[in-house]
Amino acid sequence: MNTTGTTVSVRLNGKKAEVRDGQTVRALLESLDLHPGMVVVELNREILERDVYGARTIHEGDAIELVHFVGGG
Amino acid sequence: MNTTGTTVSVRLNGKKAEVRDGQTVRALLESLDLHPGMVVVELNREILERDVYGARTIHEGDAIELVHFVGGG
Amino acid sequence: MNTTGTTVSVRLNGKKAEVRDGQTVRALLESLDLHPGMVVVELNREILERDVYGARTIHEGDAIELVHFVGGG
Amino acid sequence: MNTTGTTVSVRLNGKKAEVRDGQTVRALLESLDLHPGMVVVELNREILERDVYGARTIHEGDAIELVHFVGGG
Amino acid sequence: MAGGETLDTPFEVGGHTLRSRLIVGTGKYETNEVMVDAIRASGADMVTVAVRRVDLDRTKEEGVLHHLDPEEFFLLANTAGCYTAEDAVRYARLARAAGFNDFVKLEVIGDERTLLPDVHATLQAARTLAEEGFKVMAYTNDDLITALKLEDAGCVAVMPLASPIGSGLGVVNPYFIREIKRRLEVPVIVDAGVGTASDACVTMEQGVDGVLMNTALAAADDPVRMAHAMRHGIRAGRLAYLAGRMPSREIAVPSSPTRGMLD
Amino acid sequence: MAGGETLDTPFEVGGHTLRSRLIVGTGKYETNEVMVDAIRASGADMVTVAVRRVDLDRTKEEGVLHHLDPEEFFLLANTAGCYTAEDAVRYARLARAAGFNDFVKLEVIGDERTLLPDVHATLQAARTLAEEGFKVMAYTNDDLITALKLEDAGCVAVMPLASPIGSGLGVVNPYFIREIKRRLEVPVIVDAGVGTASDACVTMEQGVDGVLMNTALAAADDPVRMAHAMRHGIRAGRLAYLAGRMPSREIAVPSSPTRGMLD
Amino acid sequence: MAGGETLDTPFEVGGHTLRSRLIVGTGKYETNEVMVDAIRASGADMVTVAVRRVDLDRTKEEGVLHHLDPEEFFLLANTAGCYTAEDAVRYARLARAAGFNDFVKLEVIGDERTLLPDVHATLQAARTLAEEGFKVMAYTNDDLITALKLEDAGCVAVMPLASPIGSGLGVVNPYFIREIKRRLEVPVIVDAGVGTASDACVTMEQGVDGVLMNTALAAADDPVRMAHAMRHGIRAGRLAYLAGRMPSREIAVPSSPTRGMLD
Amino acid sequence: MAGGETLDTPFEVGGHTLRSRLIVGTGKYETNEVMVDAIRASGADMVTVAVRRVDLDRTKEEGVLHHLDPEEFFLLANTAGCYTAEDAVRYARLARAAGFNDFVKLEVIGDERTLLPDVHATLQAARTLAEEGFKVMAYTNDDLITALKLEDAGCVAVMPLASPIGSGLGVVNPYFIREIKRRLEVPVIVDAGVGTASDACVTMEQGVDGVLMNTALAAADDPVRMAHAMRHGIRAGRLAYLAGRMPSREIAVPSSPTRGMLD
Repeated sequence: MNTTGTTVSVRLNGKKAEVRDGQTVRALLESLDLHPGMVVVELNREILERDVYGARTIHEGDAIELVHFVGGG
Repeated sequence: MNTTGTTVSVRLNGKKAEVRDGQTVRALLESLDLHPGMVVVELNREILERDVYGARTIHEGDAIELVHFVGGG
Repeated sequence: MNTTGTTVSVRLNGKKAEVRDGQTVRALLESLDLHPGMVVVELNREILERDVYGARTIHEGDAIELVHFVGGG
Repeated sequence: MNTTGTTVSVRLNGKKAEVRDGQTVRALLESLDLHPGMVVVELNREILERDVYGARTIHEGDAIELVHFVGGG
Repeated sequence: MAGGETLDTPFEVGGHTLRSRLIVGTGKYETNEVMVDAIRASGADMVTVAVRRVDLDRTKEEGVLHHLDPEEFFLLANTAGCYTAEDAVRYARLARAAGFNDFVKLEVIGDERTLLPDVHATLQAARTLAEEGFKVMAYTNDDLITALKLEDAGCVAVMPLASPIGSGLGVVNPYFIREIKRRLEVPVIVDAGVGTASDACVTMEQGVDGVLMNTALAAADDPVRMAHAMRHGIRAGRLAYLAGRMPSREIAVPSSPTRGMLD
Repeated sequence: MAGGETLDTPFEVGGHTLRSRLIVGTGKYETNEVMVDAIRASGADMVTVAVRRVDLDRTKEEGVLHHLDPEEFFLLANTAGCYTAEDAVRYARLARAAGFNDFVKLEVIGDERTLLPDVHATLQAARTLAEEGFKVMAYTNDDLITALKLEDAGCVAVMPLASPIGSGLGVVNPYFIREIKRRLEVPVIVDAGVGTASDACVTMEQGVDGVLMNTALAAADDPVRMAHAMRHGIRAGRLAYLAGRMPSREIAVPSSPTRGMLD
Repeated sequence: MAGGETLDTPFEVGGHTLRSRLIVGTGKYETNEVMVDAIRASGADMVTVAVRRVDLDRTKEEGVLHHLDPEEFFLLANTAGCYTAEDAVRYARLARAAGFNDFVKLEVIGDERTLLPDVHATLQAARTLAEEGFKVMAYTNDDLITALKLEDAGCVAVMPLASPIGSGLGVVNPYFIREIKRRLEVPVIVDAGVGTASDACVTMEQGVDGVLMNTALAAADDPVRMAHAMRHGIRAGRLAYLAGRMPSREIAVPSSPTRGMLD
Repeated sequence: MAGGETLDTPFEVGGHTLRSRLIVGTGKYETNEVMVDAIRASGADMVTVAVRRVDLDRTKEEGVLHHLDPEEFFLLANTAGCYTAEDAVRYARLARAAGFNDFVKLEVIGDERTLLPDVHATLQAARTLAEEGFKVMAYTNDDLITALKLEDAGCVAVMPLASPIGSGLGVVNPYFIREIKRRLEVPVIVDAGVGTASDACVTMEQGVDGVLMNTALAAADDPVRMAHAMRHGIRAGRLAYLAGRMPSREIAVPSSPTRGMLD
C-alpha cells in the first residue's frame, strides 16, 4: 500500500479536501475521529458495507459522503 | 301519646294517605320501612331536623314530603 | 324679565359656563348658534319640549345638557 | 352502393343490432330519426367527422357508438 | 335584482315596513361622504345613530343630520355607552324628544372590555321604556331565556349578538341564534359581530329576520364595495333560507348520469 | 346590481370571457323547465354537460341541447363517469367532435364511494389533452402540488374541490384552497361541495376566480330561488374579497363614540 | 400517571380540595353497577346527586346512597328540575338537611326544550342561598356579565355551559368561556354539553378549572371506557394549557434540519 | 394507567408491535436533555430521525445517537428534505445501511413554502423502496385515492397529514382522514399538523391507529409537560373512539329525573 504520503483532492461532504492517496475509508474515519458504527459512508454514490471500510481506498477525485442520524421529525 | 288508632287523611309525597292520628314522624318512617338517616322530611313546608322526628306528630290535612338523593347530573 | 345682564354660573354640557341671568333657552341656543330643531335640551334633568324654549329661563346653578344625534352603531 | 338489403349484425350503443349491409352512417341516423348535428358517431373506436357520414358504410361486426350531450355537473 | 324583490317576504318591525333586511350603523367612518355612499350601497333604509352632547367647541361638525336626510333614512337612535338601566332610559327619552319616531335600540352594556350587554339591566330598562310607549329594539346576548323575557316585556324586536361588538367573529353560536328565532314571534335581528359578507349570509341562513352591522362596513378597506357585498350577502342568505338547502352528507353523489357510459 | 358590475374585475378562462363567476351543471333537475329557469336565475353563462350514449329506446328525450340554446350558454363538456385517463381522453374527443368548442372539464374519478379524483390519472390525461389542443379545465382535489403540476401541464383552469361531489359540506379546507389560488397563475375555480349560498360566499372570499356547482341548485327545495341566492352569494363573496374585510379580534370595539356622554 | 400529579396545580372549591378536575353526575346509567364503575374509572371525587321524593311504591331502590359511599365521594346536590328561584331554594335547603355538606349545585331552568338556565332567577336564588351560608356552585350560560354578578353574589364557583345539557355539542363558544375564566376569581367549572373526550380536552385548554359531565359517560356505548377516556382528556387539556401550546401558523415549518443535505 | 393498557387493542406496524400510539420526532428541541425528557414523558417507543451529513467542523455534536439509546427507542429514519423520488430512495438506502432496521418514513416534499408532499413522486419512490424490501411508512396528504395507491404499492403504513408540517392547525379535514381509515387495511398514522393535546385527541377519535408529531412538543413553552399532555390526549382519543361517544343533538335532554318533583 501507498506510504509516500502524496495527497489527492477529493470532495468530502461537499467540500474540497486533501487526503492521503490510497488511504482506506477506515483510516479516513479514524483521522476524522469518527466511530465507524456511527456513520454511513457513500463513496462515489455507492453505499459501502461497514466490512469493506478497511479494504476500499480513496483516490483523486473521489466524492465521499459521511452521513449519520440527526434530530428530525 | 295517641293509641286509639283513629286515622286521619294526609298528603304524603303528593298522594292522599291515611295515617294514625298523632303518629310521630319517626313512627311513620318506621311504618314505611325508611331509615331516618336516608331521608329528609318536610312537614307542611317546614324541613324537620332529624332529632325532632320522635317529637313531631302528624295530624289531619298535613302535607308530608319524604325526599332523598337519587342519581342526577 | 331681567335685562341688566348680570351673569350667573351654570353647568353647560358638563363644563362651568357663565350665562346672562334669566336668559331663555332659545336665547342660549341662538347665542351658541344652534338650530333648535337640531338639538334636544335637558334642563336640570328635565327634558324640555321645543315649544317652551322661549319661556324657560336659566338661573344660577342650572345644569344644562344640549344633545344631538351623532354617528353610532 | 348496396341495395340488396341483406342485413348484418353490429354492436350499436352496446346492444346487438341488425342493419342493412353497406348502409351509410347518414342512412343509419336517418333510420333512427337522429339529426346528424345532434350526435357524434364513433365507428370501431374512430370518431367520424360529420362530412363523412354519407361516405362511411357499416359492415358485419362493426361497433357503433352514437353519443350526445345530456345534463351533467 | 328588481324582479328578485318578489322572491322575499315583507319585513316589518314595530309596524314599520323595511325594504331591506340590513340595518346599518353610522359610526366610525373615515369621512361622512364615505359613510353616506356606503349606506346607500348597502341598500339599508334604517340606520342607527347615537345620542351625544353637542360639541360646543365646534372642533368639527358632528351632527349626523347634517349628512343624512331623515326623509331618506329611518333613524334608529341607540343608547350605546349606557351602563345602567337609568342611563339607558334617560338617553332613550332624549332621543324620542328629537321628534323623529318612538323607536329606540336599547343597549345597556355590562363590561367595557367585551361590551357585552347586561341582560339584567336591559330587561329592566326594556320594561320601563315599553310602558312609556317606546318601540324597543333590544340588543342582547344569544340567551334564549332572556330573549323570551324581552319579548314578554313588549319589545318590538329582539337583537341577539352574533359575537362581541366590533369583533368581526361572525355567528359563533348558530344553535342559539336559530333557537331564538324558532321561539320568538317578534322579529329577531342579529346585531353585532358580523365581519364579512359570508358572516351576514350565514346569519340570514339561520332564518333570522335581519342583521344590523356597523364596523364591518366602516372598518373594511373599501367600505362602499363591502356595503355592496353585504347587500348581496344578506339577500343570498335570506333566499337560501327560503329556498331550502340540499341535505349535506359525507358520501358523494354523482351529478352526471351513471348510465349511458360507452363500452 | 347594474352599476355594481363595474365593481368587479373581468373573468377570463382560456381566452373566453365570462360575465358570471358562477358556472353551473345541468344534471339532476326534476324537470328541464326547472333546470332552464334555475340556470337563468343563476346568471351563469357557462354550463357543464355530460357525454352519454343516445338512448335509442327513446323512453324520453335526454338530449340537453333540446332545452339549452348553445347561442345563449357556453357548453363545457365534462368527462364525468370516467375512471381512467384513456376513457377521459376518449370522452373529451367525442365532446370536441360535437363542434362547439375546445374546452373540456376533465374529470377522472378514483373511487365510486367518494367520487374523489384520481389526481395521478388526471395529470396524465391533462397532458395528453393539452397536447391535442384542448382547453383543459381540470377537476382535482385541494392538493397544491397537483394543482401546480396541472398548471404546468397546460390546463387553462384548475378546479379544486371544496368537498366531495354532491356532499354539500362546503369549503372544508380553506387554507389549501387559498394557497392554491395564491400560487397559480391560471384561474382557480372551486368545483364540487358547495351546499348553500354561504358556502359559495365563503369560497369566493378565499380569492378564487369562480365556483362550479350543480347539486346545490338541483337538490334545493326551490332550485330557482336557490339559484338567485347563489348568484348573490357568489357576488357577495367576490366583492367582500375585493373590499378587504375588517380585522377580526376577540376584544370588542365600540361602534358609537365613547366621548360626549352626559353627566 | 403517578408522578404526573405533581405537574398540575391544586384545585380547591369553597375550601374543599379536589384531586380530580372532573366532576361527574350520577344520572341516566343503565345500572348502578355501571354507574359506580364508570365514576371510579373517571377518577372523580365529587359527584352530583338530585333531590327527589322517595318512591313509596318501592318499584325499585332509587336511593343513590345505597350505591355510593359518602365516605368515598363528595356529594354535590343539585336543584335540577327547578324552574323558579323559590323552588331552587327549597330543594337546596332539603339537600343541606341531608347533613352531608353546605354545597349546592344551583340550577334554575328557564325552558323545557333547551334546559337553558334562567340567569335572572338563578342570580336571585344565588343571593338568597349565599346569605343562608350555602356554598353555591351556580350553573349558568356563557354570559360573562351574569358570571360576574354570580361571583359578586358570593358563589364559590361559576359553572357556565359548553352547550345545552345532554346535547354533546362541546364548547360552542370558546371565546366566552375563555373570557369568563380570565375575569373571575372563583373557580370556573364548565358544566353541560361535553360529548366526547376531545370536548373535555378542548374545554380544559381554555384554562378553566374543571368540567362537570354526566350524559357523555352514561350515554356512551361503553360508559366505563369513556370514563377512562374523559379522565385522560381532562388531564391532557389541563397539562396542555399549562405547558403553553406552540403558535399555529398557516405556513409550514420543517421539523428536520434544512442544512446537511447531500450533493 | 397501568390497568388501563388492557382497555386498548394492540398496535402493530410492519410486524413491529408498539406500546404507544404516539410516535415523536427528535428535531428542533432547544437542548438534547429536554428532547430526551420530553420523549420519555410522551411514552413513545418509536422516534423519527433524519439523515444528514456529519458536520466535520464539529461545531457541536449533532449525532442523535449520542443522546438516544437505540435499545430504548425504535429508530424510524425519515427522508425529510428530499424533493425527488431519487433523492428519497438514496436517503432511505443510507438510513438502512446504518443497520438498525428496514423501516423508513418516506417523505418527498413538493413545495418549500408549504412542505406539502409530492404524492406523485412519493408513490413512485414507495414502489421502488417496497420492491427493495423496505418497510415504507409513507407521509402523504389527505387524499384517499393516493392513500389506496400507496397501500397497493406495499407500504406498511400510510401517514396522511392533519395539516401542514409545523402549522399546528390540527385536523382540518376530519372527513378525509376518517374515510382513509375506513378504506385502508394497513395502519393509518396521522403525521404533521397536530398543535396541542386536543388536536391529538380529535385525531385519534377519527379512528386512526396513531399520530406522529414533533413541533407540537419541541415548540411548546414546556415541552416535557406538553409531552405528558399528548400522551394523555392520544390515549383519551383512542379510548373515546373505542368507547363509542353519545349521539350529539341540538335539543337538550335532562340528566336528572323529571319525575319525583315536589308539589
